[in-house]
Amino acid sequence: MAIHEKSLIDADRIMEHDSLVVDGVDVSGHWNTMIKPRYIADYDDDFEKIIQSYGGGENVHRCWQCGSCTNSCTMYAVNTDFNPRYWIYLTRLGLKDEIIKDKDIIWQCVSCNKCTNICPKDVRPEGVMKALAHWLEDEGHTEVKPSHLFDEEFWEQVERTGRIEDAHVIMGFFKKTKQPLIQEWLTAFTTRMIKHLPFAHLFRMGMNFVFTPRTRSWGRTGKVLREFVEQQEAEARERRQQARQAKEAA
Amino acid sequence: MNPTDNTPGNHNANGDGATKPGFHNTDGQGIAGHGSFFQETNLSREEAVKATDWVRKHVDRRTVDLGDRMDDIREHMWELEREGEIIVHRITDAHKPMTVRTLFGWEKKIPTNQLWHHKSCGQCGNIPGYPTSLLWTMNQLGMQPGRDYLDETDQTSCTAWNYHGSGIGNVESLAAVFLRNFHQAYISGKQHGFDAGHFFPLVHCGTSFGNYKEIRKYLIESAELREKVKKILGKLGRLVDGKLVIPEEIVHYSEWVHVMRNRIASELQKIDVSNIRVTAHVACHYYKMVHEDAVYDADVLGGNRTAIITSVAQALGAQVIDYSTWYDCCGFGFRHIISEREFTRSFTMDRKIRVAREEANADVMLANDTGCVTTMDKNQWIGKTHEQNFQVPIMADIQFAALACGADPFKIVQLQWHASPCEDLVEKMGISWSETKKRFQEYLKEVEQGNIEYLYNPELAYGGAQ
Amino acid sequence: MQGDASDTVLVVGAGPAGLSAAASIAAAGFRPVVVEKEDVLGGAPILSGYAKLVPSGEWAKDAIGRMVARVEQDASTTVFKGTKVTGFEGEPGDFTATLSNGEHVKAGAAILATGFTHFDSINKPEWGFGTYEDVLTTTQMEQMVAGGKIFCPSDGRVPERVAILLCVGSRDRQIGREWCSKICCTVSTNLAMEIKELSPTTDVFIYYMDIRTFGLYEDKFYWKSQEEFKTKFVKARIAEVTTSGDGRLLVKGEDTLVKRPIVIPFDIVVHAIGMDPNEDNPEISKVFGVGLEKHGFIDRAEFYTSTCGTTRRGVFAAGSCYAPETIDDSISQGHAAAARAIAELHALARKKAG
Amino acid sequence: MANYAEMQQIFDDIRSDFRYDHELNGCLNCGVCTATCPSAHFYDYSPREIVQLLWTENVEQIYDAMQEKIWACAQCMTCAARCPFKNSPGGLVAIMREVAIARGLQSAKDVLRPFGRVMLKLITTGNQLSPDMIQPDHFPDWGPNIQKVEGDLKVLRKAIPVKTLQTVDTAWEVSLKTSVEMYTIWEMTGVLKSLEMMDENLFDVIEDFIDEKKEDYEDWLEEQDED
Repeated sequence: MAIHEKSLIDADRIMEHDSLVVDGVDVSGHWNTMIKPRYIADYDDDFEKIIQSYGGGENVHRCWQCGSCTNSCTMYAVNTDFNPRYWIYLTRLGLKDEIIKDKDIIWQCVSCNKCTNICPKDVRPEGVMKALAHWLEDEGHTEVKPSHLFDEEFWEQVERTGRIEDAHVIMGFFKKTKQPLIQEWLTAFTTRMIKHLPFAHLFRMGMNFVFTPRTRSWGRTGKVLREFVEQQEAEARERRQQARQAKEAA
Repeated sequence: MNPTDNTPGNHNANGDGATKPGFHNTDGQGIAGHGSFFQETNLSREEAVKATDWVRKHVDRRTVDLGDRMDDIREHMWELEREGEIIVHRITDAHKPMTVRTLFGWEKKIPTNQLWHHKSCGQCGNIPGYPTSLLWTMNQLGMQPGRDYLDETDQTSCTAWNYHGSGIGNVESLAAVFLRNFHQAYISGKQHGFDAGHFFPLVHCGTSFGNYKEIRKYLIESAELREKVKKILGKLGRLVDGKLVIPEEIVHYSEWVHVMRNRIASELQKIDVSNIRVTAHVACHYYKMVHEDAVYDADVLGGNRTAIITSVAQALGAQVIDYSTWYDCCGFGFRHIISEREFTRSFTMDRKIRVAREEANADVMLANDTGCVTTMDKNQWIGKTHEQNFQVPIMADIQFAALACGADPFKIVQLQWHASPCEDLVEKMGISWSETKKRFQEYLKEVEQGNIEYLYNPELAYGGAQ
Repeated sequence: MQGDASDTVLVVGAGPAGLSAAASIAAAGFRPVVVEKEDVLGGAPILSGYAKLVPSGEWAKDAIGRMVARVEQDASTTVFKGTKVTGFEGEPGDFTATLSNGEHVKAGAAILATGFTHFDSINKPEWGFGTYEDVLTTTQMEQMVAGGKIFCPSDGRVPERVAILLCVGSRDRQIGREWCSKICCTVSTNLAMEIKELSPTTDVFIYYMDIRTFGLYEDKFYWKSQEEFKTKFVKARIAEVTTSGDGRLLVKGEDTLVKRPIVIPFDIVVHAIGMDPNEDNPEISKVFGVGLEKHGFIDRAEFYTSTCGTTRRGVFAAGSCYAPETIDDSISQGHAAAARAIAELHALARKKAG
Repeated sequence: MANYAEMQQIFDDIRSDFRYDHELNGCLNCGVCTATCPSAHFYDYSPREIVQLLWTENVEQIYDAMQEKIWACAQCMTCAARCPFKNSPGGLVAIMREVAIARGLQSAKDVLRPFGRVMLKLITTGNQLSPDMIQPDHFPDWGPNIQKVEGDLKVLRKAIPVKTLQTVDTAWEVSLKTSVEMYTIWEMTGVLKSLEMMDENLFDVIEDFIDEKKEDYEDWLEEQDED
């Protein structure tokens, strides 16, 4: 007799040995099935502090669950699983497992900031989404996706030259993702561009591709920016470390 | 009783062993007095208990005003009787009633004599030691079969297991079955040379108890329902003067055990059980369905939880240990125990057996309902297939009481039908499992020859005393 | 026989409402006779040892103490302590009250400021009060705050976590309490801050169905406790409190936002107890001939043109004898009732004068 | 899938039950019911949700819940004892189950098929779990220790010192007259009709059994007259 209400049980909560004999009794399959309970047995009191240590998460403790953020959310309109109010609540109580379940959608925040605009208590939900995404990344819960590599390539170019060059970004992205540099769609795209763009424009694009201009007086700006970002990250790591140690000490 | 760390309300009642494991940040401070007089002191545990006693003294018992606020269905019942609508099967002096208090402080009469055993359909097929222990205890107390109690074949299950499991059946069918069974109890005396009403029903099953109370409430509230079932009862010839017979009280066997606990302990007890750690599981359908009717006693668990089971275990001198899932259901679930056992076994292991084992280190879990005993007893073994090898002997309160009073673990308490490790408990009580088992196996040969010993035989009961 | 009916007002009860009524009556040149059943004046805030009051933040014994002193030091006021009114006869303008000490008082009007009774948590046994020593009521917790130290009564340890359960004895048909007690949300948020102030390592959680910190209490209490004192609010009504093997308390509820059952360990559980009708109300109703509304509080005859009225003419009421009420509103009502009583005496005098 | 009108009909059936108003007074979403619900600890099932669906008269989701969720309820009634509104979510589920059967919902048929043995026993004998039902091959999960003394079931039952319990195919001995009275109750209250709706095969078996017993009873009555 299989479980009738199986759709009401998460698959990962079902324990079952396909074939099992115990004390001489064959209890294979559903005869030995057991279910892990789904109740929440504790809070992680320090999790909120960890998220607050990320840029954007500072005001998460102010939330009173009015739901304005979710109601106004651009993403929620297309995917009702995208629920900033809910994740903020989980953050406050430290229900990490629940947050991790949504790791594949939290990063979908489009940063339209409607939530932050509407929030009556200045929680800045958009920032919390960012903080959560970063935390998930730091803890290794999110796999490195092509979009990450794209961001990386984009940032590296900005750092070097203070600007981006589309063709370089695409080429760099292809290299990082081990894609062929010549792709059918790109060839078609380029051919058509050549056909329709004025010559002067094309010439400038070509020159830029070959010589890669930098933003005027960019100088050490990129390096300084990188140092700043690294310093920020180190400080955040330090704060998190302290939060963890405090927890262990307790 | 011996107070233990985990006995509710008894946390710090004794000096030795009162230190509980696992406390953090302890700085050894107690409380002196209350109000702005809270001070840091270095009180001993006993002194601290005395100082915090004000909590209990300051609060009025629940009986103060809740009773007035809530509607007592029994009052409506008396009204209906006055109006000539129904006949109330009364508990008279002949039933030697004892008075107990219920959740809202109302009084409830528990008949102790002239009882009509209303058996449980799960119990009898599955854990027969439950009714046998009850009958045995009654005999030991000098009650005479056929005069002081009756066990008839003219009764059916309350059919509520099926209803709660499947939804097949309805309020009318449940009501008709209730009234039919209780009418039989009412008139049963006649066949034995007594008046109508001589025997009062004693309900063995928790679900029957809860179901009957709920149905009684519907019957009293709804004239339409009364009209409908009257037709059925009329056809069955089960009306008295054209009226429905409704009992004054619905009485559960464990309430009888509760009121008889001191007599059982003082007159019958033979075995010291002060070394036995007992956990109590009270059936949901005993104290959660129509909960205003469950027995609460200020002297048992401070009157904060139903007294049933705990009171008899304490009267026998056993240690009653509190555990975190005291209020939880057993996991029976009606249809689940038959056709969705994955749930039943998972629940009972996680919320009952594991907790009784790990938290309370219980020697036995006592229950007062068929379903609960079955669920917790039969579903332990399978736990070992998923590293949950927790085991605790499970039985009914009356089985435990009978054991303490020297009843044979096999012949009377019928522990051979239990799957949980009852051997361990019996041995701890100083009874040799193997020897009594050997004796029982010899008795089985006698049984094959037709030499059967009876606690009770209905044929002998006809015509009055045995 | 004491008093002159034409300028005397009987005030029953000397809590915030009664004390303010007496003060107003005296200030207007009339004579209040205050009858208090307890041996001390001040009512619940003093008798139950409240800590700091909402919204002033003043200690109860200082704030209410001033009110007591104002009444006790007034020459025109008569005070009976440890005394009850056992009989009340006559007409508006000419009542005679019999006191439990055998004295008789003539008064032209009476004000009932008889207050409320704290809900007795023992009536909610599944929430562990009376079973576990670390389950307390808000009044007990206030007393602990007043004592200056937060610790578990069972063994004195500093709690890591405290849970405050709202709606204990309020909004609960199971125990015949269908009303909202109005003050518990604010009191609890205030208490959460006091706990954190005294014990910074303690985290406070409030389990709620709704938060009703009405008016200006919103930011001063609710927001402040959340934003500055890091109180956590969980939307759940707790079902049961038990103890785990290591002696900590377990609260069982459903986190209705996560939609899952929860079983969370705590060191102290505080019941935010509600306000019951005064347990003496049946007696008060009989003695004064005033009606009670369906829950047992003093009934109002009419809301709009008979402020502070009861169902008997000449008998007024103020404060939490009507319904759960805050201290400051009780004080205002005391003054209002005094105004009503004095106006009544004036009207009768004018009528007499023709 | 039912159309809207059918779903509305089902909801009307539910709310016209005379218990409905007693068992649903209102709901503040406090969660006490789900907190104490054994099923909610294992299934994605919530009595609060059931009450909310009924309270908001969401007929589509009520219908949806009747396909599966209502069968998860363990009917322990803890919810009813705890609800501050004095609702009875478990009682509402019972009404919904009755309606699911009355309307012959496929879900009900599917759920109850494995429960048929208990129903068969109940309807025909007036008691439910008989000793011969507890066979090892039906309960391997109860382990090898299901019984601590080996022996013939009949003999073991005979060794129970109460005469009425020495039965094998019933939990206790039920008199013929009692059985026949019970059949009358089943007939008059529509129980047999709902059984027929749920499981025709089971119904046929039961009907034959009942007819036989009735004949036995008639014969017995005649014998009594002759004596």
